[in-house]
Amino acid sequence: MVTIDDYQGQVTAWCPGCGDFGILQALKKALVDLKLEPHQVLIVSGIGQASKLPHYMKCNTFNGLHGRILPVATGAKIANQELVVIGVGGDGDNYGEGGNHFLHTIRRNIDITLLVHNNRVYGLTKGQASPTSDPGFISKVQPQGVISSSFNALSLAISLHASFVSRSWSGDIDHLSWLIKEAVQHKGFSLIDILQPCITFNKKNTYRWYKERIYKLAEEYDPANRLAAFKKAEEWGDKIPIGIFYREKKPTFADQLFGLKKGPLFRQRLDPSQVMPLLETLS
Amino acid sequence: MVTIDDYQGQVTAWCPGCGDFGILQALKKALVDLKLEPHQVLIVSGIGQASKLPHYMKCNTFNGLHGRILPVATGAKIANQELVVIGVGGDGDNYGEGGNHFLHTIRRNIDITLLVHNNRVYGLTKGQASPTSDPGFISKVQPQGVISSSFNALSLAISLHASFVSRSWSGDIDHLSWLIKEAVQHKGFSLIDILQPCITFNKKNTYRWYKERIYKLAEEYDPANRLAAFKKAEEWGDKIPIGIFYREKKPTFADQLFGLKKGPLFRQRLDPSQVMPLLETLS
Amino acid sequence: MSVDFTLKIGGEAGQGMQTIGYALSKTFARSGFHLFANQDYMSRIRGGHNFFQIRVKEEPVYASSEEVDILIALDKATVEMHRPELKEKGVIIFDGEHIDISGEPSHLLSVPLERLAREEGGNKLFSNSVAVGGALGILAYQFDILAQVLKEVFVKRGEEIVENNIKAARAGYDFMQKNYKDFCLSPLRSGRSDKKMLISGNEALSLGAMAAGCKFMSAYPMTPSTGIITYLAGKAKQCGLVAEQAEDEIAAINMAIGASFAGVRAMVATSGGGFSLMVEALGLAGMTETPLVIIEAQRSGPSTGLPTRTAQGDLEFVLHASQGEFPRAIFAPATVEDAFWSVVKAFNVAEKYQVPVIIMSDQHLADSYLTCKKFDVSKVKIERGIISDAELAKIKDYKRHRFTQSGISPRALPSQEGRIVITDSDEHDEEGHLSEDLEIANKMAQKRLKKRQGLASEIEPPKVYPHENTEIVLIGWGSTYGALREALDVLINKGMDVSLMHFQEIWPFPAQFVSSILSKAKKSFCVENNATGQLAHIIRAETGKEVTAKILKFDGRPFSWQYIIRELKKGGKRWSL
Amino acid sequence: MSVDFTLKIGGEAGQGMQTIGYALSKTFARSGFHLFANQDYMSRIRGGHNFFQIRVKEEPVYASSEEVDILIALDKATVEMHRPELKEKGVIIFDGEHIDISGEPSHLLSVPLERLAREEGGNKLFSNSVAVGGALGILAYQFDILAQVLKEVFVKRGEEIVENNIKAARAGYDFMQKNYKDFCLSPLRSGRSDKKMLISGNEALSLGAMAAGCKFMSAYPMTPSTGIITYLAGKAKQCGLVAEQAEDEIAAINMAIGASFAGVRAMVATSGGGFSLMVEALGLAGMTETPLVIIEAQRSGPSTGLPTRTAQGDLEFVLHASQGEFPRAIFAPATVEDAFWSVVKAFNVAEKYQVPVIIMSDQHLADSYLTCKKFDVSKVKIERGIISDAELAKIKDYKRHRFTQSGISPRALPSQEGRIVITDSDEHDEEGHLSEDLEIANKMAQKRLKKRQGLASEIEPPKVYPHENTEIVLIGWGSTYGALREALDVLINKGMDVSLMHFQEIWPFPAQFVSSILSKAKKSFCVENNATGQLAHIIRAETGKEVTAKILKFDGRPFSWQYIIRELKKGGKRWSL
Ligand SMILES: Cc1ncc(C[n+]2csc(CCOP(=O)(O)OP(=O)(O)O)c2C)c(N)n1
Ligand SMILES: Cc1ncc(C[n+]2csc(CCOP(=O)(O)OP(=O)(O)O)c2C)c(N)n1
Ligand code: SF4
Ligand code: SF4
Ligand SMILES: [Mg+2]
Ligand SMILES: [Mg+2]
Repeated sequence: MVTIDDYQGQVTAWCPGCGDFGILQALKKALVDLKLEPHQVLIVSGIGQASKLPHYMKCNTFNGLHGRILPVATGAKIANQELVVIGVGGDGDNYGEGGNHFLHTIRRNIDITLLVHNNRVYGLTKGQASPTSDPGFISKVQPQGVISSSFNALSLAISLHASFVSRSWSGDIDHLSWLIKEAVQHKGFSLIDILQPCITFNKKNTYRWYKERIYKLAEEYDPANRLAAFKKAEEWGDKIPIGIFYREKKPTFADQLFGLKKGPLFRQRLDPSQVMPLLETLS
Repeated sequence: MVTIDDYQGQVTAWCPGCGDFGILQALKKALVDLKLEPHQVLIVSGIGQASKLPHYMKCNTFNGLHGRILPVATGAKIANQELVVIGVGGDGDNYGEGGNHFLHTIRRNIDITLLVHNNRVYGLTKGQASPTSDPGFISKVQPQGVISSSFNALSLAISLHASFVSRSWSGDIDHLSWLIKEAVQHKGFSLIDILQPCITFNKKNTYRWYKERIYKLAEEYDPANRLAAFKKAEEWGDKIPIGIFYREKKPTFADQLFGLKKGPLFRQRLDPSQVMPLLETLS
Repeated sequence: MSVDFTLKIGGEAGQGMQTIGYALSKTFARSGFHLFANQDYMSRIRGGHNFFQIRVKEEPVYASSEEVDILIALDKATVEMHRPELKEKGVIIFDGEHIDISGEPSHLLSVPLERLAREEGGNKLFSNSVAVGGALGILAYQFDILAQVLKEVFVKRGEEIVENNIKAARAGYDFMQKNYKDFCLSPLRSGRSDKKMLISGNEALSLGAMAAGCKFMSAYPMTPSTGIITYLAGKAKQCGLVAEQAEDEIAAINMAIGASFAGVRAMVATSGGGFSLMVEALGLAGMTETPLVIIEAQRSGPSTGLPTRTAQGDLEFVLHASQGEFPRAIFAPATVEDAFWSVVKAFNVAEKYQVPVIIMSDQHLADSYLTCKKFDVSKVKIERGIISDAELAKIKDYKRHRFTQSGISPRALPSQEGRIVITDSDEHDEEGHLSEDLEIANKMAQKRLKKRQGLASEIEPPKVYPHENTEIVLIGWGSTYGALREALDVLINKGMDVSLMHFQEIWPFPAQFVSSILSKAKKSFCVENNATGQLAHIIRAETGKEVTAKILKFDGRPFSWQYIIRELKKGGKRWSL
Repeated sequence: MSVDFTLKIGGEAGQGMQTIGYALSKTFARSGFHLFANQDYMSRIRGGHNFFQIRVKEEPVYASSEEVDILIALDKATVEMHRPELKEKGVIIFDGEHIDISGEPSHLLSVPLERLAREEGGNKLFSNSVAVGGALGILAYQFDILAQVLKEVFVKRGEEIVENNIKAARAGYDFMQKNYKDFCLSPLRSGRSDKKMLISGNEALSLGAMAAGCKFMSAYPMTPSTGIITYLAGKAKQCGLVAEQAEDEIAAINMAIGASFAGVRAMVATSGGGFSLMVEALGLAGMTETPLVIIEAQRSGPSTGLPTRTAQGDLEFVLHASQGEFPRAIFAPATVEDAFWSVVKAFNVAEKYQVPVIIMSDQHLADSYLTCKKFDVSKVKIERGIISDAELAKIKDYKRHRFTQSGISPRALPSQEGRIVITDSDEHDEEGHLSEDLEIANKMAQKRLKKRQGLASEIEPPKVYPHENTEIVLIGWGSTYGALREALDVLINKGMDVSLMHFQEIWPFPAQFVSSILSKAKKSFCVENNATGQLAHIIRAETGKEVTAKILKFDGRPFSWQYIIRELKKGGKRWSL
């Protein structure tokens, strides 16, 4: 039986008190609850504080480039559908540098779970605004305060027909680990935008700030209604909802791919003679 | 008085009958109607059939890289706010290769008008699916048909709080040129997604196909309601609405930038002695 | 005299030159001739001026010629542009009812292409089939073979189209035989060569990938590399592979890296602009030691440049691309046959050394067709360099990036029970965890760079033809081989003491070999499709030796052997402005 | 004996070493000393091990030393790691109430840092000010200067913080004087140097850009270049410029190109990974002939590598980056003073020749502080190369890319009445319209490449110090200057016949000059912060000459002069594994 200890990783390099710890804990818990062994799981991360996470776990890890989590995860999942592939990274990683992949991975509905540690700031590079920083957020590079509007990943994902759109936060490990389990079990692309205090660089969106605002979507809330989901996703300010905003069953990318009909790619025997009939047609 | 002739450009290299011609005509008409002289206008384009457009006009032109229309346009507009800056390119340019810039330029609400020639295919590279191709669209690279969901630029833009979100089509020059005028006059980022038949590579979304489906948003339609706009933007199929889906007045990027308070950047005298007091602080 | 003639079909984009040029090529190929066909097309879909040029020869042929025997002019511009290329006895086939040509009429063969097309096929679209039939008519060659080829080429479009094309071609054939009997070249008899394939560079690269067991390919469309994903996507179902069009080139290469990490052979193909966007992830492959094959199909730059034209302008870029230092291999196939085998080898080298391998193609190679013997697929060996389950079971403490003598660490795949595989774009320890330790950083960098030695031992030195120890050495790389080879044969025939040193594998650089060849020659000329002489620059950096002169061309068009000889006579140039 | 001592502050990230290290540096700088301070930090925000090292000298100083006089250990790890660097008479200042140090106690100066901090400042956060005060105490140096500096450094955080810092520092100072009188080094008197600035590489680069009139800068944060956008953004309002954080590096460079096209001086700054993403648009600048300044701050690669450490691993990459061929210039400032002037020159060269100019910085240059004379801003000349309205009025038929003798075409800005400005990433005609014409393509490529000549004439050959014609030549480029210069002085003092040839401008390569220097020397050693010897490779490619040996270092840490001398004694290495 797999236990939390099986997922014990390296010594962390995060600031003591950082929200990242909660996410790490919730992820381990979810995987153990799902009875997944470390070798069955692949975490793909980028570069940033969040993206260091897989080193603090113990499972297959591809810690790639800043912003390129999703394409690596996509390639890995296509090659080996048997792996549970989880993307992990920051708001800069996924919504800044990696914005284009975010759009198009949603369109593919490939069976990957994406955890975005949304601390609304660039942590590792020391505190610049991120796409999710609030207008007015002041940093050394934004001394007059952010003047662009804030990136709402949830409404954007809903607008793109994402099949699983959710939010949690690092301060509620039970909720987050429940959500991760739902997301991993969902067949298709699952987004979990995780609100996370950065105690060092985001003095606005603190633990307390979130604590005062966050509430769970009501039991009655119906995550099957896209328009309602869009509306809900727009809610932000004094009250911040968490939970599954939208969920839809639809075929995944790999389900449909002709090229996978012969079975998982990585299990296929490589057979040069395959090309003989093709060469024939050239004569 | 500026006339259409002042905008006479090079010989076109488009396929006879292509929807691009209608867009070219509408754009020229709009600029003339707006009494803009060629030297007041800068068109920034990318690479693709659509992006060849500025050569068939006659005005300041930066024909840059595939996918990079918006950042070039952004830089140019920041440097010289007096220019009317118009981005022109294809659906591949703007929603494929350039997807990330699309997101973040909307967030900036910089005063640029973007014309997307949305032929729902990669024209110049000979017919591959684009992000806006319908699921099931068959091409040589997608012989099993597209399996990703189609990119709806309008709902995405609305989800990102774009301040001017609209659609027209190449088959209605009056509507399109009216819309371009509205967009250029709008202060902030304006998106015009222009449905355009590609007679060579998109045998599905033909002139006739559009003609049968397209209708104009009703007079009563209120473009100030975001939620309604989102709903409207989702309408697609037997009926396809065109017009201004969403419009909102809000400060533009340049309006707010501290760095522009001293006036347009390109008019400023370059003064090395500016740094003297700064050097002083280093002693 | 043995057969050697050139047929050129010119017209606007959209007139179907590619299709009929291919059909005609196939007809000759099937008839036992050697053949080289190249294409010149604009970056547009309709209009403008394109051509398809076929050189047919009894003896092996390597490149096109500047002189044309039969010019099929589908529009007037073709006549204007290419008339000067016509041989003394050359003929122009054109539609006199639509094109008005002045000048010496003796070689002007007016054929009512459109009329015959309408009469026989019911549509003027069949004009070019009429023209093709006409061309065959003037050669008095067997019509049956063409008919069969047309059938194969058009079969997907339905029986009627097939029939009409054949009828149209027949009409052209008959018209020619009837009206221009005197102009007929000496009737062509079948060539003597045994059965050949007719294959383009892009097809050969794609087939090489499939033969090597490439299971994942991702790309963003970009001329002249698009043909590769097109080919592979077409076979995906049949052969069980995935060819994915990515949202951009950055995604394409990162997907391929992900797929490779997860255990399949993966490849990307692009051109210079797309490769530019892949540069960061090239370093990722280097750092994470993930095998990867990249096809970089060069076109004329800088920037968007001439998107549909050929060049060899990216060599030094590819060699040094990405920040920091890590080993890589660079191949530059010289012919379509080479193209096939280079991909096969690239996958083996990539997996054996866990490095990126880059294959430099170009528009000229990608789009040209050549006849060649069927590839002997039984010779394809697949060496994966992945440790077996049995070996893995013996390792107690599996570490993906273990320090080893060769620099090659044991590569296991994720998902094997009891082992986990970790890697990182940051500098990392043997396990793959990120590390900032000075000692580890030093050792890990050395471990990676050590692989250069093994890699170097894999490299074939440049081929020297016909033999070493000549007074003059021509030097080339990649797709210029054909023109160089043709030039060489002419020069040798003229009694010159000259040889060709041609690179098909460029990096790690075979410095010693090259140095020794150059030491023996009195004069050396580096022939490159670029403006600065990049291979010459690398040769000097690696051997200290400077070539006597460079013969360069950078207008987007390939070399002809005639051009090379002309420039050689001028003494080449040290290109300086 | 004249003053030359080294003070090192070590501790965890987040302990404020940067701030107090800077305050201490400023104190010495203001006291008339020369000073060099460098930083070593990890890619994390809290914890781990960082240090800030200051070398103070009466004579000019160029680099840090391996030997430490005063080690301020804010944690135990610092003691463990850096004790071996301590000089015989060196001392360690540490908090004995919290850190337990064993071993020879004679140089262990335990100070109750935390307790004093709490007592005097009310918070243990002031511990490091106590330590700094203590360091000054042991030097028996004037406390007032430090007090003044602390005031300036903390003024933005409010009066109370200022006061508490000063009190804490005072307590440390007094404690030291009282308890460790005997350990006090010979009391420090003020240096003799006139007033100096204390400035870091990033500050110098930023100020250079501002002096040159850079009005637009865009970047995506990336160590070690982030300091530049941070600095400029801080001055945006005051100086009327825009510093925009882009969504990614591709956007950053394309924005800068757009801004430059529209008429302002524009710049980007990044590190290798970000530069990789900018490569495609580098070619765009080359093709559209849009002036652009790029600061490439190198860090240890490949890929993400060691994100906060130094390297010189990107030179050949930057030199050949982007498909196709176009002229560019590459500078590599050797010192902070150089950094300032290199940016000023870069803008002039970029605009005069309408090319991209790349400045190679690195973490060592970016983050190190050096004392130097105030820059004489009156010497800044701005040459824009934009044609004036008057000139423009004289041109009837304005063509942005007109063929000219020099290759430089008239650059007008969009928005001038009666003229339009057109350019294209495709090959284009003189007007700027896309063209596929063979002749035009050829001429336009030549026109662009012609600019190399003019560019070459702008390049300063490498500085040779102290004079030419020595038996041994050391060769270096960029930020290694300091260590090389210090090593050289030592070697010369020892009577060696040695000189230093140091590149601050690398491309176009001053081949003739370099060749002549190398011809005269018996032995040459190329010293580079990379694993393959990239400058040495370029030297050979450009001159055919091979250096005798390379002295390389690629563990992310800068050279020390001691390291260079040690390696030189070993004869350098032809680095092969
Ligand atoms: C191509 C590239 N650009 C920039 C960087 C520098 N960089 C490292 S982490 C980071 C942002 C971190 O922010 P985020 O992704 O939100 O993660 P966090 O540290 O906040 O968890 C940046 C810009 C990089 N590594 N690669
Ligand atoms: C970096 C890069 N990748 C790929 C290309 C090749 N390319 C040229 S145009 C084009 C797509 C054209 O489609 P779209 O933008 O929709 O324009 P259209 O031709 O349909 O008007 C592509 C992929 C390129 N020029 N640059
Ligand atoms: S900087 Fe912020 S996000 Fe990073 S570890 Fe510290 S608290 Fe967490
Ligand atoms: S290919 Fe399509 S989009 Fe391009 S010019 Fe032709 S019809 Fe228009
Ligand atoms: Mg973040
Ligand atoms: Mg399109």
